[in-house]
Amino acid sequence: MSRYRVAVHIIPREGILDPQGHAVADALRTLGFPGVQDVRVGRHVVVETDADTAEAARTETRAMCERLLANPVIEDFEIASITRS
Amino acid sequence: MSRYRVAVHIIPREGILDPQGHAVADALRTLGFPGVQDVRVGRHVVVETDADTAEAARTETRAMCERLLANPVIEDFEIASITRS
Amino acid sequence: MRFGIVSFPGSNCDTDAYHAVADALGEEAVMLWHKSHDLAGVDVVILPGGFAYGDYLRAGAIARFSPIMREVVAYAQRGGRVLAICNGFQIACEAGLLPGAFVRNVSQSFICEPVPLRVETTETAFTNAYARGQVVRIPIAHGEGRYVASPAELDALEDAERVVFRYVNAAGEPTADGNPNGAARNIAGIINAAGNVLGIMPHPERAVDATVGGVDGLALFESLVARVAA
Amino acid sequence: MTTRSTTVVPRPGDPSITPALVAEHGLTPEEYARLVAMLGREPTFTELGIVSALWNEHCSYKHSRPLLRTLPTTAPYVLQGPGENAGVIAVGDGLAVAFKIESHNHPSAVEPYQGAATGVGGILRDVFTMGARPIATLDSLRFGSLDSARVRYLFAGVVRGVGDYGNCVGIPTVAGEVVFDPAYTGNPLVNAMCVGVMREDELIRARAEGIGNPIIAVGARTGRDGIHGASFASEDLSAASDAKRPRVQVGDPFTEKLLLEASLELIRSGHIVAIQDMGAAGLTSSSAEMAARGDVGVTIDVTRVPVREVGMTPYEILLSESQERMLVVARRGREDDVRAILEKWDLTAAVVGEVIAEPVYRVTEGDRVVAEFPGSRLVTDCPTYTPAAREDPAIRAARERDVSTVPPKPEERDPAWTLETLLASPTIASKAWVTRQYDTSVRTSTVVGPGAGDAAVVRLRGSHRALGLKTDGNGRYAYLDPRTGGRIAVAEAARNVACVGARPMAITNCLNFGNPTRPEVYHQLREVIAGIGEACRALGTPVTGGNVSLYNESPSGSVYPTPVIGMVGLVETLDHVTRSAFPADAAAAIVLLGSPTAELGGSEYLAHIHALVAGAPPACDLARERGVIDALLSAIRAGVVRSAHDASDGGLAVALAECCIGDREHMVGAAVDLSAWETLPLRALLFGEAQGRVLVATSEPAAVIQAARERGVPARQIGTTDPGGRDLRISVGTTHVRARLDRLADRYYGAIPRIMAGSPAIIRAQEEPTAAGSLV
Ligand SMILES: Nc1ncnc2c1ncn2[C@@H]1O[C@H](COP(=O)(O)OP(=O)(O)O)[C@@H](O)[C@H]1O
Ligand SMILES: [Mg+2]
Repeated sequence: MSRYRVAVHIIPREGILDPQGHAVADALRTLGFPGVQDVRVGRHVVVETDADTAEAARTETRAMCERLLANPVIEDFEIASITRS
Repeated sequence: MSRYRVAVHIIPREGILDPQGHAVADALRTLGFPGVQDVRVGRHVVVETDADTAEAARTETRAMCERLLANPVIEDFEIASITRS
Repeated sequence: MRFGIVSFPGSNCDTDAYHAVADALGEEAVMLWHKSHDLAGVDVVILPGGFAYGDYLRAGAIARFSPIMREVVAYAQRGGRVLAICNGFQIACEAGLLPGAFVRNVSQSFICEPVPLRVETTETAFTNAYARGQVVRIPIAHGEGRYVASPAELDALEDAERVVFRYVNAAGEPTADGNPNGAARNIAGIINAAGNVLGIMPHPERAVDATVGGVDGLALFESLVARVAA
Repeated sequence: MTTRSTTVVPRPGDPSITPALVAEHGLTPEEYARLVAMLGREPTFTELGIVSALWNEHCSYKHSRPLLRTLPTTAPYVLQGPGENAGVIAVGDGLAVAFKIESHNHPSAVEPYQGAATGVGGILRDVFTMGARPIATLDSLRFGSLDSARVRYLFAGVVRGVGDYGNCVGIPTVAGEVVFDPAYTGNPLVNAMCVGVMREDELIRARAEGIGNPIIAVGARTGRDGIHGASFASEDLSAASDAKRPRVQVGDPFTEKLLLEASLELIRSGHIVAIQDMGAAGLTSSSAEMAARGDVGVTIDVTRVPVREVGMTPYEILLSESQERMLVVARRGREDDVRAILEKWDLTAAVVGEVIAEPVYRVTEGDRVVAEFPGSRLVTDCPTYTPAAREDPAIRAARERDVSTVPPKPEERDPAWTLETLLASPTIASKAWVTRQYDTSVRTSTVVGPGAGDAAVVRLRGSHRALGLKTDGNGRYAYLDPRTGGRIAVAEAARNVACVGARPMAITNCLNFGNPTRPEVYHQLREVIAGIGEACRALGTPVTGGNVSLYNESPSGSVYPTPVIGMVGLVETLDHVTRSAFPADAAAAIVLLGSPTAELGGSEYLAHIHALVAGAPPACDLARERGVIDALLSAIRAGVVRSAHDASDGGLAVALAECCIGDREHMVGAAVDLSAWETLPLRALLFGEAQGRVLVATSEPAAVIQAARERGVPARQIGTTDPGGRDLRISVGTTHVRARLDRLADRYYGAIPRIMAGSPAIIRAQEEPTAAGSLV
């Protein structure tokens, strides 16, 4: 058993309204960042979990996303990184 | 000018309690992921912005974080990735 | 005496503050539009509760950049009095008028209920009409009301008697069970070092009429009137 | 956009019309034939989509309209009855009140948080598009048993969704109900009601008029959300609903708040003639309905609609259910004024069409006509159905069962045990866990909020008046006896409103039923509506609007037929406001208006203690109900009532306990003697749910009893309160029940928090791995 740190990105699904992202994009442009075209706001979840291998940690985390961390109705997720910790 | 997609992580600062992370960790263990040791929940912000170079995009995004996206009293930020889009 | 109440997009306690001042207190109240740069010569600015700009991203984060906030900050720096309530308190922290920040309530859920508060000091322009140690009942209504700051900042607040209101239990003690949102050191309200900006998480403007919510918030407004008149 | 003769040709790339496609759109072959006859040709894909949206149950009421027509809808003070976005009544002082209830059951079953949130958003828009400023919302919720993790997830998500939306917009959620019963396991009910206030002369209707007037889309951009959400709401819930997930809409309460302010400003400005929200079936239904009401033609160019995504087809733009959008008919030449108001609120406006003289409903994509229907027949030609009706023999048998012979459990030897157990039933227990998450005091007008009275009291600023507001409906009663269930829903709502000192004025109603093409369900629908009509006539409370939600079925069966009545009452002066807890300042006499009976059928006692849904629900004598209400209001006006609470779920003993512990910080003991009814079976006396009863605390019992007798209502003093006391004591002959208040309070206040403590909102269904969940 080793400990892994798995980082997950959970983002609003393509086509789903992202009011947060809109508000932030508007605010950034007003603040003097005219180049901003679009902003999406999601969640960055870091799970520390014990597993036999990195692959096992990935499989577990994927299951966590499917069952709890992401809301498949409106969100997509991706596993961004896995590191030994 | 090119368009860049910059991903930013905004994470609750060490020491600032993260009750949401705790709740998620508890929930995961209840759901049958006993290996879960710790969870932290932050924001994953993806900014699409026009800039001359990737470096310029990074500098701009850093400024966005400092001015708006992260509150230094409670949060740290890091630029996770920059890609041409 | 003239109170100015800022309306941000998403403010929803601005009219309540207006009625508290104009009807319950009987003083003049004017609304200040967020896009405006004119404070209309007011004696006190109220930053009201609500969800300015939806509170998307972080409560108060976007509102802080509203055009009127530039004027409010300058006004406060000149010593002008600012009463920042709930979302207004969050905005004031984001704008640097007050130290600290807010995170989600420990329960992770929005909480609305009247809570007992202890008045920790009456040596302010906002609390001189209360008695020191007085326990008052004022409603809270927030999801991100948990005040946090560094230990050093908290100590500095305490040392300078700048913690103005604290959440207490039924016996008037600032215990964990009397703390509805997990705020550091049961802090419900603080004042800036110069003594002209008060942030309070509960809603005194909802406690100015015996018919709806009691009158324990009225003395806060009366304190201001007394001070400005003096 | 001038009038021209047109030909409608299929749009390149659109699917061709096949019987399978027609069926997928929910049209029967007969309905399709009717459509072809109306057009005189085959429809295009876009036209099929439009008709499918407008002729589905949610928009057309095809299975309920003939029944709804039987409801009383008039009174001198009704300014707007059914047919508009909301009903409107005059309440004096030149003020008018707009109110409406609506269901969001199916979206909430799939995504509880967003489903409930967008339900609140939709009903707010229905009210402010009448010109009224929303002052309160109510929520009527039904879930399965909290023993199920999936149900706890739905419950927590719905409550958070209702709260977050209303809290952000700044409208207090002041009353409602939450019921738990296995009948709702697969299909929760989420009904939301909104109440708004305006001056009478500010009333505006959603009726397009004025040839050449521009039609303007306002608010959020149109995305691909919820396409065909309305027809989704008209289908049974099944595993297949999972695949429909992208239809879920996401709410943006911040934009709603801006839209609210901008709409009211627009209406007051005089620049517009009509406004309607783009709710179910979006642009299609809002434009077609406004045209039909005004009996004018309209033309809409979908390329002018601001969209959120590239490549949206006319079909998608027309049927999108993106939230926080409005359709406005402006006065010609005032387009810039309209735009200026919206800009002030950081919202956009785009002219998308025009009112035309030619009697057609036409949709173009630039120059190409993609849909065209003659006149308003699109709206008026929808067929209506009167299916066969037949009572389910199994239900009749359940009703006819003699429940008086159900053997008591051994623990029931101490009725205090039964009382404590009933108080911990989630249906009866305190809902503070729910209402604490709602902003109940914003707008500083909530005189009586959740839990403090039998209904909410919200004051009307600038007047001494206030509104008494409540939703009610008992699905178990309606299941066992639909006619009686319909009557009781109205009677109980009226009684509750009277208990806070308000005269019942008018109702809105939400009818939550199963699949109406099943004769058993249609029978229930017909009988419930008949019962509602009878009660409304007897109590003088016309129906000003409502909503019908059918197909509330899942693989585990149909929900109980559940009528939810949203009652609006008028408190003539704030002095009349009455709460439900016994007063703590001085002892008072306890008077019971009405009288107990031997009835036990359909009770919470049987359901919760014996897991039994059987027996005839209590009879509802409407003349008696009216007498009780009149007597109570006359005593309140005379100033002799200190508190009032009706006896409903759980019966007299539960009602007494609730009066004792209703103000948790000032609990009040009581000593009660019910020996006058010693001959009744003890459990029926204590826990039976006989209708038409109110517990009144008074310093002048004789005056209260007199007020009742004058109206033929039995009344009797049954005991006194004891402000220093720690018990509720009930004597019946030689039986003495003693219940400790602290134990009662612990059960009552602790039940739901204890259940939910182990189950944070983020925990999603364990037994259903495919179910959705959300974080935060
Ligand atoms: N149960 C009912 N009783 C009386 N009127 C009803 C009922 N259901 C719907 N109506 C009326 O039918 C009209 C159409 O309602 P509805 O389709 O729910 O509005 P919306 O288009 O906003 O969904 C409304 O005026 C409504 O009040
Ligand atoms: Mg509507």
